[in-house]
Amino acid sequence: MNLAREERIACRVVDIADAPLDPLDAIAFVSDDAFGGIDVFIGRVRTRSLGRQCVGIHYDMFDPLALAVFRRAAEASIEAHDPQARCYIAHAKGKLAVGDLAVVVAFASAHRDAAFRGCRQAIEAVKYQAPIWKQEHFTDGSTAWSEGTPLVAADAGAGADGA
Amino acid sequence: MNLAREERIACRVVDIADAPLDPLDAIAFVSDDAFGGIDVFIGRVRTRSLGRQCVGIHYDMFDPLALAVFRRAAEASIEAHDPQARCYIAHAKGKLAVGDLAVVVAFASAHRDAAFRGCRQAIEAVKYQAPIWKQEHFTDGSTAWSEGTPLVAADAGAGADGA
Amino acid sequence: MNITLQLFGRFREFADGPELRLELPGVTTAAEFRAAFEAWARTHWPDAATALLQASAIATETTLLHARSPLPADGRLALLPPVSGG
Amino acid sequence: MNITLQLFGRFREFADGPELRLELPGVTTAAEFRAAFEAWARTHWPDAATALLQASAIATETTLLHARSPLPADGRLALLPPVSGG
Repeated sequence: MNLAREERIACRVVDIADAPLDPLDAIAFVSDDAFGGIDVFIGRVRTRSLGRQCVGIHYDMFDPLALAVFRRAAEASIEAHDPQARCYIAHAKGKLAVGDLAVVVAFASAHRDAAFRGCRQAIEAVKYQAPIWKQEHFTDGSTAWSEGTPLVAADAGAGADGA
Repeated sequence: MNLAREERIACRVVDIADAPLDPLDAIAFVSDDAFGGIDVFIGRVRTRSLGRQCVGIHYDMFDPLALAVFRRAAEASIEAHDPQARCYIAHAKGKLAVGDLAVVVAFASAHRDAAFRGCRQAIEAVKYQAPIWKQEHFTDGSTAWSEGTPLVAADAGAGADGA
Repeated sequence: MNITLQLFGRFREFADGPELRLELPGVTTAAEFRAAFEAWARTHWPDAATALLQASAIATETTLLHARSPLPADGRLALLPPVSGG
Repeated sequence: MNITLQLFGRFREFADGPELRLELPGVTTAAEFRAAFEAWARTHWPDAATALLQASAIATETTLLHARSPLPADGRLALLPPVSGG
């Protein structure tokens, strides 16, 4: 209950060849008897994308930076919504089939408004800031890397390596 | 995938004496290969309430009306956020201990924004519109029914029994 | 009309069982029931209960009743104090 | 400087392996690396790759580099095209 912030954050990269993502692992990690609300977001590979039928997605990832981004996303979300909250972020990599889980984010707080907002902020950061790339595999045998969002370094003024 | 709306809604009242609420049941029900986003909210009995230490909560419920309210909440949430979505609402009743799950709501859609908004709208309806009452049991042996929110009948103009 | 009134939440503390059976002549709408029941409560229940009654709703198994709603033919009603689920 | 550049996403299709080893004399900042690498790419990669390069970031294992960021002493960099996780 009075853990330091870094102990209230769990970040994982899971190779689908080793194990699927586990929502119960997320729920167990963020659960705390001081918290009444847990919000869990689950991203699941779906059949249609860009109007075409998909058989699966290959996720490529730069693991060490992805983990660093997950941790900073969790810290920012906790800071913004409840300094006592707990946050869990896990993303799969490798060749996922339709129905496989690609990402699981959980955020728990004493109150549900913080749980919802914290979870939402964390998944948005994962989608727009983490070094992860999606290659869609279509039923006709073709593949396509998603267009994606360009990464932008945080404001230089905030970093030790800035101007 | 092309189920009628009533088949895309599951509502449950679970007596804690029979079984705990099961988040995996919620996730399994709302999962569909057409959907990329699932949001799950879990309400869990916590140790502190009104600044006092709690050992548990007794939930009283008017089951048939609660189930009717859950269904209408799920329908309204689906209507508002994604007509193709799936929604699951389950609430426990009986004597829950700290750590037991009181409510599980899941909402799944092709896109995550609808999943978050749909889940949030559904849990708000459960909290403010469902006939459920919370009696807190404190460590000193005392108990207290929560103050709660008065129920208000929907606009008379909308009902067949209105003016 | 013969009414069976189910009690919930804090109202359970004011009665011996989970429901009350009342004979309330001439009552046909929810508003009439409420007036007659408040009169009954003032003579049978403590002040705390009559105060809670002001903040409570009258319902059937499927819906909340409006003031002008007719009572169901079977006379089965539920008295719902302010709610606190979730 | 000796650079080892890890490739990700669509960039993997433009190379034989997961990383490139390059000798780029006089390069000490991320901006200098970018200019030198773009020149290299124009002679070794198709136009699609050089276009993608414009939208890509340069990073180490822990952070994205700003234009004026010094390169790490070990010369290990990653080339990150637009991302699409989640």
